[in-house]
Amino acid sequence: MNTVANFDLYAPRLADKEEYFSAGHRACSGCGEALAIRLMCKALGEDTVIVNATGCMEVVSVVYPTTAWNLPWIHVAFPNSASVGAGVEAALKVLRRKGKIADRRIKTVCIGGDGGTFDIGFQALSGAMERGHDLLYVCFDNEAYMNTGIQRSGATPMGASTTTNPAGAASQGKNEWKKNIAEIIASHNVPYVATACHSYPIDFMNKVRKAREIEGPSYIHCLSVCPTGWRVQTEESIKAGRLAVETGVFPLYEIENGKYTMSLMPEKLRPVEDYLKIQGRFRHLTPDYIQRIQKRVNLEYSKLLDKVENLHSWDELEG
Amino acid sequence: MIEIRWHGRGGQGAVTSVETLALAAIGEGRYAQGFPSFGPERRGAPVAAFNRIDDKKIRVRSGIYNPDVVVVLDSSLMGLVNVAEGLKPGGTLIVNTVKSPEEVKKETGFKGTVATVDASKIAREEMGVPITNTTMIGAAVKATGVVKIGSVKEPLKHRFGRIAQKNINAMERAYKELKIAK
Amino acid sequence: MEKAKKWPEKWQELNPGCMVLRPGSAREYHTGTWRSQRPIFDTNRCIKCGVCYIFCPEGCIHQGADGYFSADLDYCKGCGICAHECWPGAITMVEEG
Amino acid sequence: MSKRIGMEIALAAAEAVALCRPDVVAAYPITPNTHIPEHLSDIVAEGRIDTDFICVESEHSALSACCGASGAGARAFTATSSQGLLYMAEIVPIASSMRLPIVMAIGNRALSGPINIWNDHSDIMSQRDSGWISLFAADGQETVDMMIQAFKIAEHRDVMLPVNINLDGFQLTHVVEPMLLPEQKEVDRFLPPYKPYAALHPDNAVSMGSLGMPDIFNEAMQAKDHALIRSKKVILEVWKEWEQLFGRKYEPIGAYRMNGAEVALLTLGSMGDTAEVAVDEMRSKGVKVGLLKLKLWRPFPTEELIKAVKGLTSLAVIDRAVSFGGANAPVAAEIKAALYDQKERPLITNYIIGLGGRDVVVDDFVKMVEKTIDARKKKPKEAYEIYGVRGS
Repeated sequence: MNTVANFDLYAPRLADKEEYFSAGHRACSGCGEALAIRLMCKALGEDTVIVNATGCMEVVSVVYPTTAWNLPWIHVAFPNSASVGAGVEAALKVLRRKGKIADRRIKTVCIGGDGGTFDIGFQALSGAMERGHDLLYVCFDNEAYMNTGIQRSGATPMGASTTTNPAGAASQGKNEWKKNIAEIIASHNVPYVATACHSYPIDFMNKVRKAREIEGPSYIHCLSVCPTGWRVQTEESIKAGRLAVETGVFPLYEIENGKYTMSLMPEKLRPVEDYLKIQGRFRHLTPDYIQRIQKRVNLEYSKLLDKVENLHSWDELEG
Repeated sequence: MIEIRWHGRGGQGAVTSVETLALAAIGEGRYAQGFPSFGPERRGAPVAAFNRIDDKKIRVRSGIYNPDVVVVLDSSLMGLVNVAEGLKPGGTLIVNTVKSPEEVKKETGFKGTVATVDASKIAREEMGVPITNTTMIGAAVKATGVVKIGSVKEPLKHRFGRIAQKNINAMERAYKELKIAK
Repeated sequence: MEKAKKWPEKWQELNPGCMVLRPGSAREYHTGTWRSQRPIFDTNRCIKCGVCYIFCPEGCIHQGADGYFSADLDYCKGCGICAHECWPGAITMVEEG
Repeated sequence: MSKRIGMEIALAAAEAVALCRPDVVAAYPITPNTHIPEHLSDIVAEGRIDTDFICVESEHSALSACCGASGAGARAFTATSSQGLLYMAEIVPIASSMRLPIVMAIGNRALSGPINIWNDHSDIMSQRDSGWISLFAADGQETVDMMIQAFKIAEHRDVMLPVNINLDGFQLTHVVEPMLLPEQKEVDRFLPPYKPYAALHPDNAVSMGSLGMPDIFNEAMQAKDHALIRSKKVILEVWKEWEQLFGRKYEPIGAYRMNGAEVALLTLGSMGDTAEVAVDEMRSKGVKVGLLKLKLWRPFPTEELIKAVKGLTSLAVIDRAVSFGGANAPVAAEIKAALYDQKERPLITNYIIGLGGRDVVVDDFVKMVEKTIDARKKKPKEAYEIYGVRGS
């Protein structure tokens, strides 16, 4: 569990030196999502096909006639990275079986933002997970439609101000709690689901490696700080991610064959306010509203710990 | 070209009748169409299905409004549907019923050829179910001579596999037991 | 916008489907021009841990033969994450120009 | 030797696709195309082809999965109808822009509403400008042949475009009729295994589906248009080869009894067969009438059209879709545009028939020809007419 605490010392040695997501991409300065992609690729290695939903990462990485990708990469549209990935996976499987391509395993990895995962791409994702394709889906969740200018999504947290539910005299921003997508995907009987954040790079890369080895569907939910949309200082992207974890707003955990494990469990959670106050999108919140969020965070965290304590893996249940 | 309209109820397999008869004609090296009335009707509803059979390529793809032959799979339809509607005056009406052709003539007022057979009884005896779609093919073939009775066996075997023989037996009995009044 | 080296002048020069057949060619686009501040690395304070390297969203910080790290200013956008995360305090951001 | 089969046309279409040994099929059920993927899944289940059949959760995903599969170098097939085509519409122009040689059967059906499962051409017409090659089959045989031809056309290195084959819903999909089904050996000889221009594989890390900025977009669209226009050459070559191998002739515009014709009907899809019978009837009464059957809708065969209408005084263009509020229905609008620059061109009437499965009989075509002949004396008030509509 404490790999996370002192990982920094070993970071460069534990990461693949190769940059599969090369410099020259046009993500915003301080983009947590670009960092997360870079780390994910290091963990995946070269025998990978990336399937990208429309969104920031697609727009900034492949502007014709150049590409930031050193991996085979395809983008078709916004709602369909999981179904494009299903086609890629099926093709690689069949072509390998028929001897039309080299006989080695190539992992299909679908990536999408929270809009492409929680909202418009949800049906395709659910279908792909249910069908059991051998693919890893990684959601880079920056909690709004950042590519189009910070509009509310199903992933936007309660209290955040976005351009389509702005805070104002009659509004405290989004008034609904965020959809628990990891839980929903786990309900598809997916053998490996994990949450991660770029602020914990070794943990994230380990999870990607683990998911890569699963022969079947797997899902990683990576909180990705967007300094532009969250209105945080660019140098504070890593800090913001860390605070999300340390306050319990975004706990890091794994669900392996139904068994929940915390990846990092702070001895005492920091107050949610610590996380909210460095972000402009929460600046308008009243103390009462912050307390409301605090209560909900506490509840969600307790629910998670309850699962960690009480739920058994499918293997155990089978006896 | 001969045009046939089949009346049945959804679930009684009129589509199988038209498909089988079309395949029998095609098997003879001739040309045929078999198609359902493309409605949303479900099990139980009165439905129709159609055949065209010819010695040369069939080009007409419209519905059939003035058939040469009408086949009725279920006599309970007689009071509900005007089965003789559009039937050519010199055409043939073939009905699954216990009644005689003469009685049907009187009931329907149709002046052309009428043929009847108790296909439900045959189907029950030969196959254990009162599904008359294959049985009535025997009646239609006998009354019209549109294909050779032997030509129907192959498509039935293909369609029904293990239970094909029962269907063939029922069809052949209807072929033999059909009563015709010109 | 800075143009890439192999900029197609005519439509006939486009790849079918606008496929990009040169992996990693985004390096031809120098994002260093976006920067308003740059990281300065103090080798006296650096402990060669590599936190700066691992957290760089551009992947533009590299370890030299001597074990010390430096940023490739062709790509560094000056976000300041490296300086913020460098816990020995070996990196400082200074204004460009 | 081809085998003469009697079969529902949708099933025969599936048999033809199976002969092409597709690697991936992804489809979602919608009437009336459904029997095609159903039967393909039967063929896969029987182990007759080595194909991954993906039961996707929507048409959007069906075409998306085909894009992924095709991008990875697989031969990919899908089929749909009506709202299904519209549901996948977001992906339709992307597939052609990405130059992915996917083949799609469309069992043509009316667009809702009111919801209607029967035939017309409003579904494909809505995707007219998507950059796909678009073929129309007139009968079962053409359906079978076009399925096989489509893969060869699509995958040709000078084409690399998706192809849709349109077969009228119910009017073709659900009709049992005789067809000649080529042998596997013959198809293998005709259609070599698919060799992609580029495929998603780490050995050659291509990026597909890039962002095109305004300073590249005109050029990208020009390249796409050029590819589609140029594909006609390949289509004609493939049809010539098909004729040599199988003896069945295919032309962008088929001509029936056009010798000495003064007036002609122009049809799309299965109504051509019925129209032939009408032409025979009228010819026997001395009417100098002929029939043009448009088989290649995109790329539009302008050159062939100009030749085909030479000498005609009138042309009745029969559409099966409405371009609401437009100058003409889709086919007529196209034909008028194509002929506008010609010094001599026929008078053109435009009838829209068979909407949502409304039956069209031989006599309807006779009447439309008569109206077209009359139109020379008295020009109709409207540029198009929904023929047989009650209350007008």
